[in-house]
Amino acid sequence: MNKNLKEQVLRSSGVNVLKCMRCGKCSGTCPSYDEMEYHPHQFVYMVERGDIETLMNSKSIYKCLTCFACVDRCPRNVEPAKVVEAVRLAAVRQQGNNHMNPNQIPEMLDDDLPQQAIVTAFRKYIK
Amino acid sequence: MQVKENKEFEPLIVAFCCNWCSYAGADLSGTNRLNYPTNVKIIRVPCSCRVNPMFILRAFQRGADGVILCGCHPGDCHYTSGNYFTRRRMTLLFSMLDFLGIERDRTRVEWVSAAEGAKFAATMNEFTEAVKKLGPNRRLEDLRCRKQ
Amino acid sequence: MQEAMINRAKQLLADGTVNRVIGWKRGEFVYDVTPAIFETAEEIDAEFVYDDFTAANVSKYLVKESKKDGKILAFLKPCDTYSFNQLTKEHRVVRDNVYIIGIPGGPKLDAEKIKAKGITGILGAKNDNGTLVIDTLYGEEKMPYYEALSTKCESCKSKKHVVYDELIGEDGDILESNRFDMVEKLENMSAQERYDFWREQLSKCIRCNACRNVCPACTCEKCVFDNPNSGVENKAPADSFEENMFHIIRAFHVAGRCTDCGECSRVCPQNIPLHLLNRKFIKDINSLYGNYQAGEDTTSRAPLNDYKTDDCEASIVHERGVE
Amino acid sequence: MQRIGVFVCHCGTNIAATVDVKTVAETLGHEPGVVISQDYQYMCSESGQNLVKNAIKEHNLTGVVICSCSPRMHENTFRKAAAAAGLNPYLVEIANIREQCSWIHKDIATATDKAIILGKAAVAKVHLNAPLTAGESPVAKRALVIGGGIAGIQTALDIAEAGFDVDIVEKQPTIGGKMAQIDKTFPTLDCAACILTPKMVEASQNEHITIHSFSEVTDVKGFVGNFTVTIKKKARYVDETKCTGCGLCTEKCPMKKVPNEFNMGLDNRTAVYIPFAQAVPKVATIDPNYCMMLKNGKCGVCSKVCSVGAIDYKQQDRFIEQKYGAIVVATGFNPIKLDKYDEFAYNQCPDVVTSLELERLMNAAGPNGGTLLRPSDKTHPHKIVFVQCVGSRCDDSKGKPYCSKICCMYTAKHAMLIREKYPDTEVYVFYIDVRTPGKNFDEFYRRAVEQYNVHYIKGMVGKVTPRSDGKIDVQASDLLANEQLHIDADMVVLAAAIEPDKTARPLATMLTTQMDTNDFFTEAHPKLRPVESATAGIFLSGACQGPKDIPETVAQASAAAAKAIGLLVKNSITCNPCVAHSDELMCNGCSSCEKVCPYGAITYEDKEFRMPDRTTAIRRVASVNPAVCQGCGACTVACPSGAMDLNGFSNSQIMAEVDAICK
Repeated sequence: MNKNLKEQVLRSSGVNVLKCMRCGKCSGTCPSYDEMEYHPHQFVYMVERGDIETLMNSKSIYKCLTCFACVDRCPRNVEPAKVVEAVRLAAVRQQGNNHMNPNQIPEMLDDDLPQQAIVTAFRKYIK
Repeated sequence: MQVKENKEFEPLIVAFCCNWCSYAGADLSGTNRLNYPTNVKIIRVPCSCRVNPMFILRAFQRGADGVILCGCHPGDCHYTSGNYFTRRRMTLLFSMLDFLGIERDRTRVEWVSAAEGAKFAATMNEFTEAVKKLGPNRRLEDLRCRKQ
Repeated sequence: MQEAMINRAKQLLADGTVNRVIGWKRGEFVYDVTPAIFETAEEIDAEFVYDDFTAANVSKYLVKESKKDGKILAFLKPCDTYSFNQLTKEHRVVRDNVYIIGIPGGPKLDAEKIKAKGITGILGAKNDNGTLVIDTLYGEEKMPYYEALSTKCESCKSKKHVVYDELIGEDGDILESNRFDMVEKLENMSAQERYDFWREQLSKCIRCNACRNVCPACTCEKCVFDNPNSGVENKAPADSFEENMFHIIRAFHVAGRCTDCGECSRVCPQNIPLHLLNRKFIKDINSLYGNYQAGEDTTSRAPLNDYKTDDCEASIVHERGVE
Repeated sequence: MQRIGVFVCHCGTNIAATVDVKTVAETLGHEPGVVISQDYQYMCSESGQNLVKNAIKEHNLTGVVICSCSPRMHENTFRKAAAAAGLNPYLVEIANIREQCSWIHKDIATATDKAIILGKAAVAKVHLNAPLTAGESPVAKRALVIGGGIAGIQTALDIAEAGFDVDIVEKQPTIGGKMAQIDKTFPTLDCAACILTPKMVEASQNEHITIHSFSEVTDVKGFVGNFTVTIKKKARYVDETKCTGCGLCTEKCPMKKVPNEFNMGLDNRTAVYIPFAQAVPKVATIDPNYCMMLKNGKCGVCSKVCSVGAIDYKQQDRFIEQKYGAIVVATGFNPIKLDKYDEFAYNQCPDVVTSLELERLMNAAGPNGGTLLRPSDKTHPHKIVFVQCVGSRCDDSKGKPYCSKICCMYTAKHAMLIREKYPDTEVYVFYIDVRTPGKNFDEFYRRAVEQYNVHYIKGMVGKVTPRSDGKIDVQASDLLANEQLHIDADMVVLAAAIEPDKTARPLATMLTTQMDTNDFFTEAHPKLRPVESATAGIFLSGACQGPKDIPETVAQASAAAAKAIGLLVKNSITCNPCVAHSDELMCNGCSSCEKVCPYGAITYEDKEFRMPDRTTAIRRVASVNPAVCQGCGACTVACPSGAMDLNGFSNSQIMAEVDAICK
């Protein structure tokens, strides 16, 4: 468990993970659930336990669409998406391999993809 | 040469609390162990409407740095209407003190219910901070009553 | 006017409607006009005065006088009728024991203001189209009329009599007055400026109690400042705070009851503008709780003995205006 | 010369851990007038009280200061102890050094300083305390029960049983409340109507009970033992005394499309109606929002068919005033509105229902005659999903912060009943926790799982989507299997949170009782006085005080009744002696005090006085009726001369406290 990382994630997300009552509504509502190795409720719980590195190394952080369905529906206002974003941010701030590099992009493009999505993807997936 | 100890100014705050809501609210913040500064000293009154403007002036005269009056929320007065009278009296009194150039932040009315222990503590923290910023009450203090 | 008043007073004494008359008589100087009680036509003929120096409000005297045997005749100026009505409302005067004749009021002259011009030995004064012509021991003097007006008359609120049994002269109207201008000016100053203003004014107080003694709203059986159990008793100011305390408490005590008759400032030997404190309360009451004129009637609830469930919170003081 | 005793309590370590009690006792011992100052482990214990009693006798004390917990806790205890030792109980003052000192401060030095100052303030006050004698006031031998659900009925029956008259005020046309709408009760599965309706009938036939149905309390004046209550009897346009409840009008009424609130709007009723067959009183009521005669003067069928001439279109609201000694609040609960929870599609799909709607759907007297059918197409549902904690246990911004307590059990009941009656129906229950504390409760839940094969899934439904084929897609998480599920359900049942009735808040204002932030009435003490409000003479029964199931409600109803009876049997009660009094010599007779008195306790009289100059004068002076005055003190501030003062909280006492604190 990495205390500094936990501290950083809590601070940058502004989320109080202790408010979670573990109902799993976030995971019940998540549209990317099946894509994810760790699901929204697990994000919250693992951050509470300080198990951040596992999350940072998981592809799950890039699967969150930031649709905020979990934020909207969480009965306790825990805001799991913000936790996911914070973990992603922690990963971005680290040095190391990018999650995606520009060379990979052309093959992912198709005519239907809005430009906005490409820009967003870059912002989100730069590492 | 003697170096004076640079002590932080600790204001003296007098809080009048009505027996039914705010005093119980203060008790609740105690029960829940919600901290607020020792600067706050509570005087119990049956209803906020028992507080005569003279008591407030008296406190300032004797060197209080801030006076806060807490009562039931409007509509919830144990005696039906007491806090409505309080509201008018204190509005006019505070307005007059302001008119005389007394710092506004030394006086306050706050409605705290018996269930609002957290609000009581938060209010007292905030009020103490505000009074601390103003520094000691000089404009209303009677120098003969100055602490030794 | 004085003539008509004397004649009517003598008539009412003669037909037994009243057995006393409260009016005014001259003091040592012409401009020293003080309230007086007359019991006979002779006394009236000899001493009764009503002129431009007759400013005193006689309502307060009626608290005691109206409780004596028989009816008393009182001449009330418009502003005095408000005080009388307020006293009736508070059960302080017995309305039935007073026969009220409404008389036209001011503007009255302030001898102090004339003397301030270096004019002494005053024997009389007359308004001649905006110029005050003053007859003195040393000959005739002149000064602008408006500069000699009593402060309380400068911003007259009403020429209407709110209570009377009969009138001498015409009844007037409630006026648009600028009486809150100075209050507003102070409100727009910074807190430090206001503090300095009042420090300077109130530090002049010598605690002569004239303001209290003349105030028609201050009719308590025992004044809190004289009551050793009240916790605020004091006879003389011993500390800067006490002047504050005395005047704040006094203003608060009459808040919602003060008719703004201006007597407090008129009688203050130190010329402290005490009426501004009362007007501040009146202005606040008007703006926060709706217009209210104490003494206008005898039935309405005083603003401090009343409430609305949606009254503003006291924090309004913190939210508005200049810090 | 005053002889004051100071007693400082350790309260175990509650006080002693943060306040140096020895120093407090020693310092206060030097205060003027203090002749004895001691500290003790537990002042409120018998030996602690004996310490006080002995000191009073030994030192002939004239005043006692106890530095301990809040006066709201033990002021009475110490007053009684003082009285037992022969000291007037009102010569005791409490300095609150626990709730308002040791519990909120951490630093021993500053906490001790504060405790000393609080103690000094109490000593300064007690110097000026005067012995007070409590007066007595009579008790009206009649109780009012507000709310006619099972709580109100039980309370009324128990009070009537003791021989006191009791009135029930119910805002609906019939008593019975929520329990009348329920089909079966857990954990015994007996029929709710079978146990409730006999009680309703008993209430209507009891000579001591008067039922004011279709009525509301509009005004409450007075105080314990002596309340004056105004009850509005709303116009029902039917003469209650004539109507026989034959129901002919309801059959003939042409306006048949009125949503039936008794069946949660799942079917319709007529404009003139009797809520249900066992209604008490069984009297028709005309709904003015739908009655064509009342709306535009065209119809009058009910009046024509009524053989006893009970219909009265001109009926007006009536107001009755009645005196009561005690008032019991039993205003109950409602399920919350689900408009906020779009994800459950409650407003989009008729087959998504609340649990209370399901009760009606399954009830033999319900819209489908007891056959469970989907509201949309009246087909038999084969797959039903129950969602728990809808709006309960939420952050304040999202719903109710509390557990609604009854949902776990009624859901188990529903699941079981459905599986019992329709074994071909699959039942899924999504739960966060299953909470079953209660006699035979967990056994009941286990039966649902083990015997009836109800699928309990730990997880929460995230989204409910009605599909065009009539099925409902339920997307949920299964936390134990760590997967997301999609269930194509036929019906979804939402366990909506319960909240206090909306009428409770204005009622609390009228009664001057306190409520918590959720609008549940606050009890006088959460553990020791659970059925009394902090306002004397007002008692709490049922779910108005917090979520409760039927057995708990009935238990509390009887407890509230016992408390009310305890009050009603007294011929008089001791008044609070801390009342206002006027110094006649200083009174101006100005009527300011009378204007602000909320109880009308102040009157004026003309009295003859000998004046200092040896004359006599008649003066108008105020006098306070001590039996009516409740001691708020509003008059003391309104009084310009300071003639009005308050016993126990006099001007000089409060100023002495101010001085002691500011010194």
